[in-house]
Amino acid sequence: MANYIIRRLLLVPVLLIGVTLIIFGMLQLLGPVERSALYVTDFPKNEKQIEGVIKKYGLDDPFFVQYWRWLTGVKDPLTGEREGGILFGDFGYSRTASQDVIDIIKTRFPNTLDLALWTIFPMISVGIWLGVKAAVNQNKFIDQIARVYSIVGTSLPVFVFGLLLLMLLYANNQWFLPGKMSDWVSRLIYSGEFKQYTHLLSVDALLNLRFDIFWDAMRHMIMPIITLSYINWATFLRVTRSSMLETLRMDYVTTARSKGLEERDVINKHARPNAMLPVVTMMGSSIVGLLGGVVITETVFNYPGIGKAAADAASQLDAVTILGLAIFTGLILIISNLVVDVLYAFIDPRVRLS
Amino acid sequence: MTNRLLDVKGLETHFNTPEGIVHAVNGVSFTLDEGETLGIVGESGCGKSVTMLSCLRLVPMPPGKIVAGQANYKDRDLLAISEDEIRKVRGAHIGMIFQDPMTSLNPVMTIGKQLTEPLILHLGLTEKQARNRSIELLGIVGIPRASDRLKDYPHQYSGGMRQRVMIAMALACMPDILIADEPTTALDVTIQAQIVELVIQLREELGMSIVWITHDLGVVASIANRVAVMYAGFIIEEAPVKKLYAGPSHPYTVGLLNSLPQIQVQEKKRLYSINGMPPTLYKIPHACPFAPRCPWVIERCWSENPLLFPIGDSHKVACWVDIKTGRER
Amino acid sequence: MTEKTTNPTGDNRLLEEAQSDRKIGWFEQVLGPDNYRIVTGLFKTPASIIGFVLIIIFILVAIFAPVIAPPVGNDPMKIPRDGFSGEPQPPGSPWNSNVPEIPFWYKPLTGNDKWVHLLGTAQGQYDIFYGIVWGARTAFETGIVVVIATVLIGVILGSVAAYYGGWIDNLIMRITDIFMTLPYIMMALIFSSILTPILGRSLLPPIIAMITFGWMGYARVIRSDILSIKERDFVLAAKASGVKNGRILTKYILPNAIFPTLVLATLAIGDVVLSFAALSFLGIGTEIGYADWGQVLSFARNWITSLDRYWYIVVYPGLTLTLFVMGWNLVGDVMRDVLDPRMRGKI
Amino acid sequence: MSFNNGPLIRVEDLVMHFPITRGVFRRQVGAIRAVDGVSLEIEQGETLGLVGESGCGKTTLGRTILQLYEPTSGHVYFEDTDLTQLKPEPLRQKRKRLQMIFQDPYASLNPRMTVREIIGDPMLAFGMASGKEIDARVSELLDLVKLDQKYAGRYPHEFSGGQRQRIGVARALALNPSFIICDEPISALDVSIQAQVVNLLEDLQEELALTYLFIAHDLSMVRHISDRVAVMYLGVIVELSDRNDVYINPLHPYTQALLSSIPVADPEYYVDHQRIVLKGDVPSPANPPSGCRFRTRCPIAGDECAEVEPELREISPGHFVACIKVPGKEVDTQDT
Repeated sequence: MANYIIRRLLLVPVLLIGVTLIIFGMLQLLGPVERSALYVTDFPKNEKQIEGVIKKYGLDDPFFVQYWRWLTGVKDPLTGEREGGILFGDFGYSRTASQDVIDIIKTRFPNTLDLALWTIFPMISVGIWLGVKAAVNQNKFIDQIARVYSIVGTSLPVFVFGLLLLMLLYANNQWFLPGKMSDWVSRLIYSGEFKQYTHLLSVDALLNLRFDIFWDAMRHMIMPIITLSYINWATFLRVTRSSMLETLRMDYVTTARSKGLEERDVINKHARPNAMLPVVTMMGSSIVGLLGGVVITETVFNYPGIGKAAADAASQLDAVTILGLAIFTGLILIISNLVVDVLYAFIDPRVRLS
Repeated sequence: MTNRLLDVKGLETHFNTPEGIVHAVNGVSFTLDEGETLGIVGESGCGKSVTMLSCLRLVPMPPGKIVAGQANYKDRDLLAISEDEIRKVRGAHIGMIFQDPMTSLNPVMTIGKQLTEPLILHLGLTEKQARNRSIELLGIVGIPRASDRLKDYPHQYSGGMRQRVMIAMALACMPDILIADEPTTALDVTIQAQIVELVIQLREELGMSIVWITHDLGVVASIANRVAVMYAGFIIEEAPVKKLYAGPSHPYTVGLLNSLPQIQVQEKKRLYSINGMPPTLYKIPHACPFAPRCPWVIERCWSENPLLFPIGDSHKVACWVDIKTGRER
Repeated sequence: MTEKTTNPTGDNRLLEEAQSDRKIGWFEQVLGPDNYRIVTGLFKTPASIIGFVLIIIFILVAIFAPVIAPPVGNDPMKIPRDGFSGEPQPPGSPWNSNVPEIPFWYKPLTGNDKWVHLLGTAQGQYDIFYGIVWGARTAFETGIVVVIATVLIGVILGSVAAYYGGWIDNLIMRITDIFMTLPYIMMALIFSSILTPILGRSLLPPIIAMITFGWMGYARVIRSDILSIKERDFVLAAKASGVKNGRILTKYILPNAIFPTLVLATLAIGDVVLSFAALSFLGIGTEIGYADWGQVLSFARNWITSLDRYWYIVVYPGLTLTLFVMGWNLVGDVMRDVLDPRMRGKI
Repeated sequence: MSFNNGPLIRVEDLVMHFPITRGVFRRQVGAIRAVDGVSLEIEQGETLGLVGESGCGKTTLGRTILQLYEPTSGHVYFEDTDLTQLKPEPLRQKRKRLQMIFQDPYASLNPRMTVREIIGDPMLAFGMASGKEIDARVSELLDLVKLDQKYAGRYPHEFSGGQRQRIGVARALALNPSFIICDEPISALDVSIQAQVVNLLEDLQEELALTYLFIAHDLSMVRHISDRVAVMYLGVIVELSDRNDVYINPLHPYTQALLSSIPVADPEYYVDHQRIVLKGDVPSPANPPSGCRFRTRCPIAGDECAEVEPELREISPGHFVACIKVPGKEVDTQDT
């Protein structure tokens, strides 16, 4: 197993280099002027300035020279200040948001994480629960319901579903709200009265014992949470169901029954742990899907997370910003995939003990 | 008169498949007495495994369906009692081992856990007692260093060892009956010999009855007291083992025995071979299912399916023809 | 292992008798047993039949778009607009300016001889009905182009990896891993927004972006299928009989390996169209007023606070898109059940 | 045929190791020693039976003889040509003469080809015939394996296991080979079908003067069909002799155990039969025991068995055994 984990860890730098190469390669399609935002904050106005910037930062150097510089940054010979260099956390300057990309990430990512946490855990538990239930009762009522749900769930586009939610739960009666928080909450945060331990609003509200703020956060988050959940539940349910159906046909399930175990134990102790193996494998890719879904969901509900930032930047064709955000997302995904793989190794004794 | 443990009458099992209903077992009756070993022999798809799985209601339903019959264990009909009651019979009174020891053990559960399960369930032992008993059981089936190996997972055992674990598991609660469903088919000859020896030895020590399902006429000859030969979902011949091998009376049994190479014969001799192939089971035959392949076939075979009837002391056969004379019975 | 469905035999004289239960038609002969089982399985369940019906309806709508909604102006793909006012108009409101030719079916069906906005208009008076009907063409166009291109790339890379093995395999599969690490929608969004200034607003940027980030699944599936077929005895048998390598690849390995990929690819059209709509919903791709479902839906983004009044901007195009995707998913869902269990979850 | 004296096939010290890679960088840390120094000869027209348990390397040996695997070392002479030294194209040309019948009749036929294509493809590969000629030859071959000619246009899945195996035989015969390796051709078939296929193979041998290497795990069937029998254990041959010698007078303790383990379809046989039950399992071929490979399970093994690797000695004419505990006229042949 040590070998397995080491091999998996060694893949991380390969993935990182690959991901950054792809992203930087896309950036190369743009002119040097666009790319200057990697290093400068004020956008050059006249020809001369532009040339100066291109020259200073070597924006027409060969690909790999630029790539290296992008990774490590440039030291200004006069001031000694380092500019650029994603390895040092400098993702460039967002001309549409008028701030550093890293600051966008810092303010927006906790919001996305807040959303993701409230989505992932219910998604996994409910999706798996439903999937097992459906498989055990194959072709019975609950299974039919689950199948219909999984088909509708995967067919109804996120943005259509989101708009329908807005139509039903917001436009008419304002039960739930788009955006992130009400004005009075943001004023409270601004005043510093409200301590931000984690920067996740719902968690912080609970930690401050401010249930009114928690309710406000939930009123804003519930629609994106439902939207993100319903489609992922559908996928989870489908994978769990088919994996469970397959497991129930295995010989060792018959063995368990022949020992006189109750059907409940046959399912919970013998079939389900085995059926979970492919589900865990899928978890990695479903986190990738979740973060993709975040882009659209946050846009629909005007929720100020990292996905909305990416969509905004993309619709204004602000390449440097979205690439910075993409690098960051890639990093998160590489880490979460690693976690899932290691988790898998722990669950499956055949991997763990090899 | 010894005690009758199992009395199966008119068992019929179907499978609903997209291609149609498969009549896997078509009215099978047999008995099993205390201390007896019954061999059920037949080619793949003849319904021998389904018969025994049906008795314990372990046939997957759907697509399987037990259509008719009784399976009386002592005084209870296993096909009629409640789900709860049959669970108490499985594992506790009737144990079962299967063909492929690799797929029959749960790959993500330790051997110890799988072994203690029936002990805790049926005998009400505590974890600790069950563990001690498991070590004992592994010792009985000949697994060295049993206490260390409880923590291991099935993939860390060899094929032969896994089958020993299966046997230990099936015998954990000292059942009256052991159903062995082709337990040696997936194993090598020398390992097969180990397992057969082990079962024979355990049978003597524990005095259980055995139903041994196999396609191998050799294995049956070495272990069974009585043999039932199955073909196309019917038992077509049944006799004490010596009688069957000395005087097979159904043309199919005769053909099977003759198509095996004889170990004692030195000169090269052409093998006898049965023509044709077993019928598909999509419809219930109204003729003898073996008629198309039978060298002794007579007119009556095409119109009426012979049922098992006695032809001598505890020897039964389902054939219209007395193959010794070639005349209709 | 389940018991074999065919019973072993040696004598051909009885073949016919034994197989009288099940006649094998030419279709099954051509497809081979596994593939035949898949295809017939598809036509046996009501779910997939509904799916096929939906798909066929959309195909008909796309083909007969000029009859259903006669084009206005030079470019039929541009949604005709009835004036420029911002406020959307509800279904049934009269068509005032720029009235298209009234299709032949309209009068007998409605008894009305004045053309109206059947499904209402979006902001800027874009007619939603036109957007939906002509948008079907956009959907098939993008879906088919992207699927063909991704399959080609995937199959070429996957089979090269499987065939050569070694470091080439390793390189290709690591590249595939890297591409798979990135979230598809986000990358497609980013790439098409980079391509837009270069190529201009059109279908091209999102199509290229979706192709760039959409081929990996096929590469993986075809690779693992080829690898498993390569190990089959009939390939070894061909080798042992001196059949040349090229012929082994084209006649023995590929025909057996490629079918699942092709089927899955066909069914991916639904997903591609969904992603494309998502991109245009986010404002990437075609210019405003192009007949494309995502674009029509994106008009709703500006009326979030009053969606209860302007529900038709969401409901009609949303339903269209959902039914389209559902058609493919219904077929695909049954497909997943019928296909070899190995295939589940691979794409 | 110019070639006339000497054996048809001569295998010399053939070794086939499959590398085991491990660790982060997939270094080779060992090898599965599937075939570990096998020498044997097969005479023209004879059937050599090769028996052993699963994992003993018998299938690998067969495939390595046909150069389907590239041997680690050793030589295979076919009519005095060393197959291991041939370049790909000359080797491909040789394949006409050396053919193979596979174990699994379901996996060994291309499901996307008709029977005609399956049987005809090898002929096409050598440009031996074209169009009509192939059709004629296919019909002839189908006749030979007792399948009706009208099935030439059908696909493999329309046939049962036994029939498929006949198609496999027809394919092997298509190129008029002189040597055929039968790799467990009957073990996937039901008892009543096995005899049909074995009889067919015997008839064909007589009719076409074929030479067989018959691989199986079923000793009784091997003895039935073979002229001589070789017993394999963990990559080496432990006993080789005439078909009856192996059964009547088995010398190697492994052969004895194997023989006593065969199930015999006769209850009388078991009345006074004392089975030799071997202890434990076959060791891993990646890490075989030192000295004699069988010593870990051998009932008569002594300390000395761990030290010397026993060579295959001719104990009596034509009867070879690899066991140092077997007494015999060692002097006779050992130094020649």
